[in-house]
Parts: sequence; structure tokens; C-alpha cells
Amino acid sequence: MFSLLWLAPTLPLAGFLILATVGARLPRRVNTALGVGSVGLAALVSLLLAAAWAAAPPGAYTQTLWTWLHVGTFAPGITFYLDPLALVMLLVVTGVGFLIHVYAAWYMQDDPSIRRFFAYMNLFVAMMVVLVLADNLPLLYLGWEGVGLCSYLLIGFWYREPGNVKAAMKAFLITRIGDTALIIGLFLLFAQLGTVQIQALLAAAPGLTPAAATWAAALLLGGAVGKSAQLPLQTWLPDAMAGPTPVSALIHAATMVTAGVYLIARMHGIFTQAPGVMTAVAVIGAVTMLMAACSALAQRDLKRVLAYSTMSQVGMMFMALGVGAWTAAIFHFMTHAFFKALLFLGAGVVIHALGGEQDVTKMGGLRKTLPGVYWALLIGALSLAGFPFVTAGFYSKDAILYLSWTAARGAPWLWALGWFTAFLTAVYAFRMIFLVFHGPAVQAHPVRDARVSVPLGILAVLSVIGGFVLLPRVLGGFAPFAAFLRPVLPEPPQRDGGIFEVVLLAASAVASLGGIGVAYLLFARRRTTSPDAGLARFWRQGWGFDALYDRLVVHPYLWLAQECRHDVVDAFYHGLADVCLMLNGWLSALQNGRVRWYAGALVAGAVLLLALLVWR
Amino acid sequence: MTNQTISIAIFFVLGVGFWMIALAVSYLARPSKPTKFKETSYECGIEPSGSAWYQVHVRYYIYALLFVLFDVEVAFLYPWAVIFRRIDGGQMLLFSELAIFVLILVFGLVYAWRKGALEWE
Amino acid sequence: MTWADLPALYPMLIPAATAVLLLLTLTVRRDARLAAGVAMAGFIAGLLALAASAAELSHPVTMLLTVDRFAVVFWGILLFAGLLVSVFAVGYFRTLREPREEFYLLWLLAVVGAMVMAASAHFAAFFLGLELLSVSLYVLIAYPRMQSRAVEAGVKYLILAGASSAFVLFGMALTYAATGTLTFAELFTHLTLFPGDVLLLGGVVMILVGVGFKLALVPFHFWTPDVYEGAPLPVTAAVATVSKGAAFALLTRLLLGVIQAQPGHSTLAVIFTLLALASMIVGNLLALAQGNLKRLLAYSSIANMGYALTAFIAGGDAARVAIPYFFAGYIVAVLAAFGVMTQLSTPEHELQEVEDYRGLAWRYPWSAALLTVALLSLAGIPLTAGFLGKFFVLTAGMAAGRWTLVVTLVLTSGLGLYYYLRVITALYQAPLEGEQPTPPPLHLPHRLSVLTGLALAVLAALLLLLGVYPSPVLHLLAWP
Amino acid sequence: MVPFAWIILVSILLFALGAIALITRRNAVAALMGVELMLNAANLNFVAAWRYYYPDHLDAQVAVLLVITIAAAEAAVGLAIILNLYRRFGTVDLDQIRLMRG
Repeated sequence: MFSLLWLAPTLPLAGFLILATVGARLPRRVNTALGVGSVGLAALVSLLLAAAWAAAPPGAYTQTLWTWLHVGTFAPGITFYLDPLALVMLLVVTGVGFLIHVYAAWYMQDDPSIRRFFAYMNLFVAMMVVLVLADNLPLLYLGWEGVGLCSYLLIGFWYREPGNVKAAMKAFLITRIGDTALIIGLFLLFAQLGTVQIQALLAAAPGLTPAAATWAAALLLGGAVGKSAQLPLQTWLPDAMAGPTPVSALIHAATMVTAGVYLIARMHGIFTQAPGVMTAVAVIGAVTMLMAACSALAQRDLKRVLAYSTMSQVGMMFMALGVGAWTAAIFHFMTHAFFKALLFLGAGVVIHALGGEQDVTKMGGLRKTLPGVYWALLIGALSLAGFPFVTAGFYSKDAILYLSWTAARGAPWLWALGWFTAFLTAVYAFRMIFLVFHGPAVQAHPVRDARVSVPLGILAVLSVIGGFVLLPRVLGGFAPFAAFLRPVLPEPPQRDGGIFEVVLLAASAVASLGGIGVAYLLFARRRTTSPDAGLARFWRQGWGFDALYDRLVVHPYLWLAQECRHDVVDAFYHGLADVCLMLNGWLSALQNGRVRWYAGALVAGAVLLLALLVWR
Repeated sequence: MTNQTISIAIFFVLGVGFWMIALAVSYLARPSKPTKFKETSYECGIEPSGSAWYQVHVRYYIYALLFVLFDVEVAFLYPWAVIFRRIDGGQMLLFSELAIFVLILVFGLVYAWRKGALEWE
Repeated sequence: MTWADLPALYPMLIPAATAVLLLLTLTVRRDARLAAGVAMAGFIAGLLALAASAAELSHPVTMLLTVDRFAVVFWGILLFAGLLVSVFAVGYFRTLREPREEFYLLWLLAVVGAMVMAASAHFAAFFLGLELLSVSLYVLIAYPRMQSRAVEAGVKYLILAGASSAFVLFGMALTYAATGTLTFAELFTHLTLFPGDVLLLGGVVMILVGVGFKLALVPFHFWTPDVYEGAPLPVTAAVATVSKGAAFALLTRLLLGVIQAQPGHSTLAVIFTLLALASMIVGNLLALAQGNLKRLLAYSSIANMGYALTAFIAGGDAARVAIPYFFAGYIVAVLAAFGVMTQLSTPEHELQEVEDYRGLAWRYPWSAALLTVALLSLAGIPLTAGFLGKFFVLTAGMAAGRWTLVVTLVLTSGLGLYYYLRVITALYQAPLEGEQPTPPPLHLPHRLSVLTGLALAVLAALLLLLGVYPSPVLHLLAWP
Repeated sequence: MVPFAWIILVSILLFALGAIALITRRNAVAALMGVELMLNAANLNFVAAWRYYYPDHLDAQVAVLLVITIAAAEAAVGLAIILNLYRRFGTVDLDQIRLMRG
């Protein structure tokens, strides 16, 4: 049964190849069926693998297709490696990926270049599967680069808009910075440990010198930060919303941005050798999640709200990784994949129903026209907000918050940041819900299509029940998920919980409910849509109690909105580009076409080298 | 300094001194009465006209090039001729090598001929 | 030299003899297709002879040449490039009014010169090969003599390459004065015995100026963009592949041993490091905003030679694999890129600007696909030949602990990706609204000859094969 | 006899003169002459080294012969190209020949 493993990446890849080569001669329906079907089959294969695993866990399964090249100890193969961690990732990538593909069949049905779309999407899934299943570093890097390339192609899918192309280029180049760090890190590991097998590397990791371990971990972190849109390489993600909505869902929920989380979890053996870098991971995660949550509050574009939300949630996963809570991070990755895919797909329906309108302040009252989507999005938002006890998001987020304090590496202030972020998350999640679905109704076309309702339904169910695989100890401690991953990912050393655990659990619940409450006050009752309008309206009405409230909440909110609208970090990259272009201008001016000048440079170069010779 | 250098130096001084003294003497001895006619470039014959940079016809130039090319190759023949008698054995190889060399040169000449480079018009 | 040595030289002698044969053919009958056919036959026969002689290897043939595995690999690359450039030239020059037979004659001679360089073990062979290559290239670059740009490029190359040859020669004279020998082997002995001899080092550095010129290393790179732009496309491909391959092979022969034997901070190592760094940085920066594809490739070639130099400085067994592999990948990619451009151009109307290629994919999907793969390979994207080439270079650099070079390489490659992607994006875009639609790529009815199609297909296959399944080539490269 | 260093010095000066001609002369033919001068500087060096240090070896003599012929070929080809340059541009002034730059 496990010998089917190679089909998981090959099926989407075959889909891509068929679509890219002979797809032009096939009817649109066939193209769509091919694009969706290939990923569907891959998901089926993953389910079969999971079933086989449940029946008889092999510990780990390795499948070598062929050895790529063999130079000394450097012998990477096209080899796939399946263990519990890879299996979880595989299930999410292909499963959620398949649902997104089904949805895309509806979303893109009128697009003239649907063939190109599905070709790219299939390649994207294939590359992500390669990344997840890679047994060695070069293969992992291949998947990594492939995902980056596909995201570039998909974000710039509607290339006739120059802005989209620019966004795609930005995404690609900024993640490239991370990739550069990553490849140097991979080379460093190979140079230090003499192997490229990931498992062998992890086994040999304790032999690394502290300096080497720190460098390697820091460089890997650089790669992860780029792909996962964490500080300081986060600026590409919001712009990446230029792509079609299913692409956003795929990038955010199932694939690209979580690649960084996977990388760190996969290479955790290296990171545990570098405590300083671990702390850096936690801090980067914590700062990113807070910043992004603030930004999400201030956005008016529905998709950008979700984009910042992703950044924030991934930041939370990073924080978990940083404190050594590997399992909690992967757990949150999984639940996040469910509810974020749900939210994006739902948002896509909303935007479609409104004829392309993306500004949340121009929406409202869609509860009546789009009841199904309302419920789906509501469940998604509840899960995102971590509504206590019934949603998946609550359990995964609580696991992270709990460990961020009680794990040996954890700290109260990390917990506090996490708690506040959880609060803000609930606020912006329900700001979105209230602004879009409540209040005065706007004109919209109802959407009825099985290709929409089935994926949304499945994802909604998963967003609820997905959490019951890892319950906190006070609620019975039913944790098959942790047990499943334990062979791969160790539990962090932690202090004893007891009553403390109950307190933290309650605090999480308070953050979530409080956030929803604040959102209700701000956006459902008064519809504080844009900063200035809200402010003007507030003073005109001058409610006494609300004045205090305003001073405490609205003012900081407005200030944050002002600060977060433009990313400061962006300026740095623009500056870098400007410097490069300036140097380019200078150097080009030297190419002045005068042959005498060229001859002079030749002679001057020779004199320079000779001078160097004499003076050394 | 060696004798040789000294003699070269003396020769050099004499050589330079000769024309300098000659010019100096004639400069001192001659009367100086410049007129417009005397200032022109050539006092004899017709007045010069046009630029000194006039074009020589291309055919001269092609001849010159061909001459330079074939003339210089002779430089290889002399060392060969000197060595040929001194070396014992392997004469055949040595001869055939030069034969190939000359043959290629002849081919080049034939090519130039056919190309029309040797035609005057 | 004895008669027994002769078979080892057949791969080189056959194209040389073909040149003479072609010269005679031209006196009897002028026919461009016949001339091209003779030239291609010469290259193919050379390649066959190479395959036959590859079995018995590694001995010096006279004091001038060494035919070892390294030479054979580079001869293979050079002959292959020679064959492909002749194939491209047939289609490209079909509209030229002037006689176009001599092109193939000169091209055969240029390749023979390059082959002499790649196998040379003596300064006389080096200089002879260098000049045979250079003088042929002067004429080849200025070949379409009614095109002002080609003539300008020819004159520029003439004067600058002439000067660089003079540098090489003067350097040789200095080393001769210092050592009394003209063979590479004894130069190596002297350099290791007296690493501080200024006269000797001065000679070596002046030779380096000449070699650096041919490789277009910064600061000897100024000629590159102008010559690339002005030269007819097949010749641009030749300058980018044959000339550089030969120069790098020569450099490896001449100094790889020295660099390895000397400590990492020796003067020569420092000079090479500076040249490599400058080339990588300046080359990539210059290419950044370039709108002319030929010039862009010229600048990218500067950077690529910097990458190759990284492996050279690293030395060691890794470098002996990395250098040929990198060059094989580089040359195939460059030939593919220029091959596509050639196939869409004529001497009178070349497609040079990136803008000319906007939306190429919608008219000529296969050409666009090949150009894409070639550019991706140059950018070093995995599964292409360029990735593995760069990969081996990096491993070599890292094995030698040359971290400055390695990091610069990786960073500047990131910069490189930007401009390659800019071109690739253009290939798949339709003209923007409101803009003048670009003229169709070719004013002539376009028919791809079977031969050109075959050549391009072979290049595409090689680009992917070298990236996906490198084992056979690596096996071939395993140093004796 | 004159010390060897002096001859090296003269050859270096010749080489430098050639390089200066290359850089300063705007006439293409003059630039080419500069190149020839540089080549001959190297020749002088070869011959001097042979005469002073290695009179038993013929390497240098052969090298000089080789260089003379190659220089002749180069000059011939160079002049042909420069002639064509004059036909195309109507001038051999190198500073006016710059269609390509940037």
C-alpha cells in the first residue's frame, strides 16, 4: 500500500504536464476535470496511505525512485520519506488543496485561460507535495523553489494588470531573499555534516559546534521567514492578493506560507541545538502576529484582512515553534488550514456575488442573500476567533498559548502577547462578519452551486471537529494527534499545569469572547467603518459612556490603523532596489561606446593588478 | 662602461652633431627674406590643391596586403633550410611538413586568384 | 612528435583540413549550402574522431599540446558549439546579399584556434591558438559588411583584442625572461619554487589581462556588450561560447595547479578573488535594467564567468568537475538562447530588444518555451543544467572555504533572477492596451528548417538532461 | 654589455608608448599601429632574454618569428576591416564610431 506514495506528487505533476502540452486541444470541461481530478486522486492516495498507516504504522516509510547524482558523500535521490509529520502535511495539502480545486472549477468557470490556471495550480500542489515528502535537502529545495515559482505565476495570473505583475514580482523576489539564506544554510549543513539526508542530518545534529548550529539554524530561519511572510520579509503577502481567490486560499491555507512552519518543524533537531535562534523564532513570531493582527483591524479590503490574519496566525505558529511546542504548531497549522481555506473561499463567493467589490465598508446585510455562505463564514470566523469549546481554532490556539507560558522556553510575556493577539483576532474576525453580513443590505446576486457548497460544507465541519484530536488535560486530555506525532516531534519540557491550566484556558476563552463583544459594540451596533467616519460620528453623538470607551479602544485603534496601513519595512526594500538601480545607472554610463575609453580601462586594469602585485 | 658602448656613444654624438651643425651653419649664413611665394609648400612646379589625405585606389592596397602576407611566411623557410641539412634522419617528415605548409600557401594563392584579387581591373 | 601521436590530434586536424578543403572548394564552386555542408561535415567528423580517440588518452603530443581527458571534454564542447553555430548561420544568413561562403571557412579556423588553446601546454601553442581564434573572429564579427553596427563591433574587437593579445605576449616574454621556458609545466615549477618573483608574477598577471579580456572579467569587460550587440547573432553565440570556453580551459591548464599549490592568500589568489567578485557584482548590476537582450546576455556572461572563476579559485577535485560541468551547462543554455534569437532574425533585421519578444509565446510557443528554459538555466533554477553547474561551483567554493565568493555568488544570482524573469515575463505577455503592437518578429515568411529544428530540440533535451540526469556526464568528467 | 634591466626598461617603455598611442590616437590606423608597437616591445623582450640568459635555447627565436607573422596577419585583417569602416562611416575617427553604448 505504501508503495503508492510516489503517486502523490506524480499525479498533480502529470496533470500539469498534460494541461501544459496537449491541453490546448482538449475542451474546457476536460481541462477542468483533469485539473481537479489529478489533485482529487492525490488526495485519495493520501487517504489510502493514512488508512494503511492506521492499520499498521510502519514508523517511517522511504521510497527511492532514482538517485539523482552521486558525488562523494553527496548522493541525493528522488526519494520520498513518509512519517507522521509528513503524513499530516500531505493530508492537509492534498485534501484542502482538492477542495480548493473543486471550488476553483466554479470560480474560474468563465475565465478564458482556465487551462493555464489549472496547470499552474496542479504544479503548485505537486511542488508542495515534493517539499513535504522530500527525504533530502536538494529535493526539499526543489519543492521550495517550485512553490515559489508557481506562486509567482499564479499571483501574476491576470498579468494584463501591471499591478498584478508587480505584486507577483515582489512576492517572488522577497521570498528569494529568504531562499538565498536557505540555500546557504543547506550548503552549510552539508559542509558540516557531510550528508544531505534529512534524517541522517537530524541524527548527526548534536555533533554540530554551537557556532555552526546557530548559523545553520539562523539561515534556515531566514528561508522560513521569507516563505511564511514573517518579519522582516512579510511585505509580499498582502500584495499577493492580486491573484484569483482560490490561489489566495491555496497559498494561505494549505501550502506556501506554511512551508516555513513545516521546514522548522522538520529540521527541529538543528534548532534545538541553537537556543538563541529558537528565541529569535519565538520573538519574530510574536511580533509578527501582533503587528499583523493590528494591520488586519485597519484593512478595508476583505482579502487583505484575511491576508494579514494569515500572517498573524502563522506568527503564532512560529511562536509555538520557538518555545519548542512543535506539535501545537502543527496542530494549529492544520486547524488554520481548515478555517482559513473556508474563510477565503467564502470571501471569494462574497466578492463574486457583489460583482468584484472587495471593500468591506461597502458591504453589509448579506446574511439574507447568501445564507449558506454566512453560516460558513461565521463558523470560519468563530474558529479563527477561537470561540471556546466548540471550535477547532480554540483548541489549537489554546495549546499554543498554554505552552507559550508553561513550556521551559516559554515566558509570561510571550503568553501576554499571544493573548492580546487572540483578542485582536476575535475583534477583526467579527468586524469582518458584522460589516459584511449585518447592517443595511446591499445588492447581491445569490450563489447556488454544488462546487461551492460542498467544499464550504466540508471545511466548515472540519473547522469545528478538527480540534477534538488534541484536548487540553483539564478537558480529559484526549490527544491522539500528539500521540501520533510523538515519534517525530518531542513534547517540550514544561512546568506542571494543574489549576494554572484551567486559568489559562479561561483566559483564552475570555480573549475570544471579549474580542467578539468588542467587535459587536464597534461594528455591529455602530458600524465604525473607516477611521475618520467613525470618529466624526462618535463626537457628533457624544455618548458619555462611549466616550471613555472610545478613548481606550477607538483612539489606539485609529492610531494603529494609521501606523499599520503602510509597512515600514517596505521602504527598506524599495531603498535597496533604488540603490541597485543607481549603481546600474553609473555602471551603464561607463559603457559609453568609445573604444579609446575601453582601451584605457583595459590598460588601467592591468596597471591596477600590477600595482597590487608590487605592493603586496 | 665598455669600449663598445663608448664607441656607440661617440658615433651617436657625431651622427646627431653633424646635421645639427650643418643646419645651424646654414641658418646663420643665409639671408632671411620671406615672401608669400616662399611660404607655400612646394616652390617648384604647380601649386598644391586639395587635401593631402587623398584616397589611394583599393587595388594597390589589396596587392600590398597579399604581398605582406606571403612575404612574411618566408621567414619560416629560412630556419627550416638551416636545420634541414644538419638533422640526421627524419628528413622525409621534415620535408613533408614544409611541403604541407607551402601547399596551404599555394591554396591560399589560388583562392585569392579565383576571387579576383590579382586582377588589375 | 611521431606518427603514432597523430590519431589523438584527429579531432582537431580534421576541422583544420576541412578548412583547407573548403578553401579549395570555393575556388571551384561557390555555393553557400555546399560550404555550410562541408563545414558541418568537418565538425561532425571531428566529433566522431573524438569519440574514437577518447579511449586512448592522457599523453602529451609534442611539447606544444596535451590531449588529456580535460582537453577531450572541452574539444567536445567546442566542436559541438561549432556545429550548432554553423547550423544557425545557414538560416540566419539566407538573406545576406554578399558572398556568405567564407563565413564557414573562417568559423572552422576559429574553432580550430579555440581547440588549440584548450589543449595547449606551451606558450607558442597558446598564442597561436589565441590569434587564430581572434583574427578569425575580427572578420566574423564584421562579416555583414553593409551593417554599420557589425563593422563598428568588428573594429572595437579588433583594437581591443589586439591590445589584449599584446598584453599576453608581453607577459609571455616576461615569464620567459624570468624562467627561460615556455612550457606550462615548467612555469608551474618556477611559480611554486619562487612564489615571490616579481618579474615572473608580473608576466603571469599580464597574461591574465589577456585571458581576462577574452573571458570579459571586470575590469576587462568593456568590449562585451558592444561586440555582442553589433556582431551578427551566430557570431555573438560564438563569442559567448567558443571563445570563452577556450579561454577558460586555457586558464585552467595554465594556473589551476598553481592556485591549488599556493596558500589561499597568495597574491595570485587575491587577484583572482578580486576579479571574480567584481565580475559577479558588476555584471549582474549592469544587466539589471538593460532592455536589449543581446546586451543583457553580454552582461550576464560577465557574471557567469565570475561564477566559473569561483570554482577555479576553489581548486581541488570539486573544481575539476565543476568547471567543465558549469561550462557545458552555460554553453548549452547560451546556444539555446541565441539559437532561438537567430532563428527569428536576419542580418538586416535582428530581434534584439526585449520588447521585440513580448508575447512571443503566443506566436511561437516552442521557441518561447526553449528560450524560457534557457533563461531559467542561466538563472540557475533547479532541474535545469544551470542549476547543477552552479551547484557544483558552490560546493567547490564551500569545500575550499571561500565564503566571500560563495555568498556573493548566491546574492548576485538572486539579482540575476530579476532580469531573467523580466525577459521571461515579457515572453508570455500580450502587448499592453494602448501601446503600439510590436512588429511581427520576422518580415519574411518563416519556415524553420529541419536542421535548425533538430539543433534546437537537441539543445532543449540537453538543458533538461544535464539538469535531471547528470550521472553519465559526471562519469565522463571523472578526472583520471 | 648593457645590463639586461635596461633592455627590459626599454621594452616596457615601448610597450607603454604603444598603449598610450592606443588610448590617445583617435585614428583607427594609428591605434592599430600602437598595438603593433606593443607586440614588438614583447619581441624585443624575447630576443633580449634569449641573448642574455638562454642563448642555448631557440624557443625565443621561434617565438619571435611566430609573432612577426601573426602580427602581419593581424595587421592585414585589421586594415581590411578599417577600410570597410571608412566605407561605412566615412571616417576612421574612433570617437565618432559609437552607435552602440549603454
